[in-house]
Amino acid sequence: MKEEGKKRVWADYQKEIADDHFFYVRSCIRQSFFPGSEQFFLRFMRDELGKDVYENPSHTTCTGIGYHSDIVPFSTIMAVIARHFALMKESGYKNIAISCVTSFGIYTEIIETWKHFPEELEKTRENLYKATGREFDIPENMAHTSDIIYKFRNEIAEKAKYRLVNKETGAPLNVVEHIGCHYSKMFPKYGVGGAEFPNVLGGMIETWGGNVVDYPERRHCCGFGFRQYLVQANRGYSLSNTVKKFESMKPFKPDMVLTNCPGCNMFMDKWQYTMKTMDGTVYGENGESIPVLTYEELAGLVLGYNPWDLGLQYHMVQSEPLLKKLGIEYDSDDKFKTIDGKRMPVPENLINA
Amino acid sequence: MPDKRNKVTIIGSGAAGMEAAGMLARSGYYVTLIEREKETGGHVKNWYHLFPNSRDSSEVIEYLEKQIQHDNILLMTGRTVESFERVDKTFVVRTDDGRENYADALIMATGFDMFKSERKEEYGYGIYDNVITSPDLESMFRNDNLKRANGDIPEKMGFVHCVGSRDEKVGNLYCSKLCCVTAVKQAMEVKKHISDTRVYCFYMDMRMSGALYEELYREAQEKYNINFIRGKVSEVSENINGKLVVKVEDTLAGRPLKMELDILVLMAGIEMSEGGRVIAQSSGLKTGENRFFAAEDPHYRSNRSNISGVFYAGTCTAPLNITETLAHARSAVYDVVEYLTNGIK
Amino acid sequence: MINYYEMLMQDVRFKEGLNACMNCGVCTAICPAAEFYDYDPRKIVDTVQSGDNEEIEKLLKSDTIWYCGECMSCKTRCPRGNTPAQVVMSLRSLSQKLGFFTESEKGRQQFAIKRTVGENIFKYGYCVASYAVSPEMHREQGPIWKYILENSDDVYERFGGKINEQGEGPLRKIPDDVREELIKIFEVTGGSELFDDIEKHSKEKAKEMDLEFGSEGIDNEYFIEVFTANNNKHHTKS
Amino acid sequence: MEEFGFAILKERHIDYDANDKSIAEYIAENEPTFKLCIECGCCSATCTTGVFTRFSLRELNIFLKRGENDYVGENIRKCMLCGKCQLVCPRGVNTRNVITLARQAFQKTEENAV
Repeated sequence: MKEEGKKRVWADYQKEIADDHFFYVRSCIRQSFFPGSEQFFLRFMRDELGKDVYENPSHTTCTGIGYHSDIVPFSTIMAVIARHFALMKESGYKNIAISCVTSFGIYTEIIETWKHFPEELEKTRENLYKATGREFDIPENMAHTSDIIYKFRNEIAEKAKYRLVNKETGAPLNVVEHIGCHYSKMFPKYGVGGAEFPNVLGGMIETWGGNVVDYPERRHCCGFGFRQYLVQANRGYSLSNTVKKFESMKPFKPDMVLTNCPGCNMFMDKWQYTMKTMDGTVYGENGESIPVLTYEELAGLVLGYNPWDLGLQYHMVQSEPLLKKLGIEYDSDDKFKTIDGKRMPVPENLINA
Repeated sequence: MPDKRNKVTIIGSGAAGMEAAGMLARSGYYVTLIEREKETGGHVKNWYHLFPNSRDSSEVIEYLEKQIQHDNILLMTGRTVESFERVDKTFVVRTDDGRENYADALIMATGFDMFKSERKEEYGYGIYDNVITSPDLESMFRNDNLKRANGDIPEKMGFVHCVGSRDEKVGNLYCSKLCCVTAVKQAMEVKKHISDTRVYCFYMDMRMSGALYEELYREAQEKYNINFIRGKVSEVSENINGKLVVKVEDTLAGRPLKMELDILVLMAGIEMSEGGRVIAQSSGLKTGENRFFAAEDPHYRSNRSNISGVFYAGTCTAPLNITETLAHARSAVYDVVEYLTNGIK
Repeated sequence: MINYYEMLMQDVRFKEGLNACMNCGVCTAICPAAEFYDYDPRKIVDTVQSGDNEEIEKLLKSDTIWYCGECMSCKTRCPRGNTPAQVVMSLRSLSQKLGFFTESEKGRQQFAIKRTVGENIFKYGYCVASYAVSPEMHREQGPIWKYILENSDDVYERFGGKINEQGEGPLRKIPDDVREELIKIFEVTGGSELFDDIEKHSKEKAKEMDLEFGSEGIDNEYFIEVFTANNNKHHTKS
Repeated sequence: MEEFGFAILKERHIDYDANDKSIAEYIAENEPTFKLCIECGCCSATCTTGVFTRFSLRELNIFLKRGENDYVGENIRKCMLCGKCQLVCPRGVNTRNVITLARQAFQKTEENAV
């Protein structure tokens, strides 16, 4: 494998990422399953970098999950997105920071559609005005929040308390990155590094000392498939696609999986539990499962945040084996506590616990 | 009577340029042959054996070199033409060393560039060690060094047709025409080198549209047991053992197919040369949708350009094989002679 | 006579997603659905581009168009710049508009999605929210999910969550006037009409199948049927 | 083991390296014209059996070559050996002999299995 080849590809896909003044839109899945990740992003940007990141309480779902399970028409989602653009305009922001890959894909799809079919843009303006009386501008800069962490990856490395290195052996950790289909497969130019060798997560991993694993099913979908997961009868599709990925990465002995998309994260975490429960299969070493982290969680760990303030305890696959490899000291006692430090019950039957 | 002291400048000394130079010189014209590389011979010298009869390319090179050994020919290598300008009836040709060269007529024989296979990112050329291109394989043949990057003898090899051709993703809608037959020739040649290697060609259509090409295809199946799988390779990756994993739909079976290979050869297509493109832009020559020079008429004026006195020869107009290239060069010569004799555009 | 091809052409995604296909199979080769369902996106595109009305109608009534996971991996690779997934999305929209979706097991599932994700949008302003993901319907979420829901306030509070409060933060309550805006957008843009179409045709189908159909919610026979039914005929090797 | 209401599905792709191509090899050895097929479909188009069943010789050829033998084994006996396919084949494949050899090979495999 030749690293220069990848660098040449990355050079072709360097997107512009705004530096400050972001209009932040949350993700349905990330806020429900990984609320610590969104909190880290805001804390890091505001407190550590002193950036202006604004969250408008009136923003809603982008309806993307409904759109990709075909119960929301294209004209509807265009107007919902346009409403978010209207909120941006009203609050004086021009750069959007999107927490969800499905949303990000939809924003890119819609903006590209408006470029090729201006009549759709006009129709959307009319629809939004008719429904809400609002008017909007198209954002000047559009970034997924991982793009922003990627942009500041060197700042994170400078402040890092830990590197992605096995403390005992000194070897870089093997990290599998999973980008999420809707990040750049539709429009490679919107993704850092493009669609075939995306570098948005790889850049973080390498800057923070780890080794990126390239394995045959690297580009394969996690299997969410929207309706293929939402309806119980179809979940075999979703599970089987994740299994296909894990079977393929297993020989490379990954220490962790790093994800871009909150949905992928949830599936790669939960399907490992399902597989273990269904037929005892595990994909890590020593009978363990592989921790699956969001990029915010990983950035937080590298910076020395308390893992339990990042929300790692709320994954099905627990991350202690990884924390030990990294030499991160953690307080097990603090794991299941309220914000005021009150002890909560300890959940049972978690994996790697 | 033609004024044989007339001077013709030919840009590019590949097969077309050399053939045209020889003919003009032998007819009494003075020819300046400008070549940007150090050596003449163009792409032909990069191939080991040629389809359809497996002759050594050096025989063709030898023939071409013989053509340009003539006192009327001034060969200037290592010089790149940047632009030309027509001043009255004279062409001023400017090269990158700041020199000017004068001519009464011009032949563009700027040829083609091989498609840069790195641009098909999903095939991992330049990233995965055992993904190679068709010219890479030719040099392996010539050096008798058909091996994997780690020195192992390949047991299974694949050929991907249409790399950079018929593909909107890289901006090339056209068929490069020569790759199908090259793949078949190379597949057979692999078997000649290592008889028990298994060889697979992944194709969309087998475009064997030249004399004896279809026969070659049949021979590949019959005598060499080459396997043909109809489907465009979708992606290539590398597994833990360093084998390449290829994903394709076997469209005739209607099912996805996965296969491990030791070496994968990308049948790179051909594109308008960068040199030709620069001259087209600087000097006002028209190019077509496929970015090659656009002939004044595709049927009966395939050598004439939009500028009076400037003619095209060979693959700067479209993908052509060697036979066609030489014929096209000869017909360009006829147009030049007619132009210089009668002043006909 | 209805011309389905013409109807599909009304959909901007169809116009964008279908140029002339040359049946190279690059889409099927990497399609997650083709790997696990008896499914071939190449063939769908080929059938649609043939313009054969009868064949398109068969597709609109089939399970086939419901196998795609809309991952859009096909878009990256197509050498003709097609997006088979967008062709499928247009077929799905048309199938729902015409009521053909209830003809197939996979198509009928649209009702379950409407009653869950669809209702969530109106009720909460989110497609998905923790409190709307019940552990009973999502056993694969494992014990941690049950735990999170049982300790919801404490769990989310540690991360700035505000489940029943307005303002910033994860799972914050979407104000009523904002939800009203969303609903209004659905009304103006055809979203509510699609919801109504799904309800209407599903109700008819429930009657035909002799299953109880609740006018709302998921606690009815028809919902449970479409949410769980699997005739296991979707996966064949050849 | 817990019940989830769904199951892991088997991958549908042709796993070329894992498949057994010995039957195809046996046919090619004994009837070399088998290798000449270009999958044009003339045989299937003219096939009487194909009119009444899903039988397709073109498809069987492909599946044999890919080692998808189960499918071939299930279908190979549908052919009535009328030989019309042989008349129309532009590559001169001895189709009847291909089928006869395939049947023999399957018979042997079955016998060996017993």
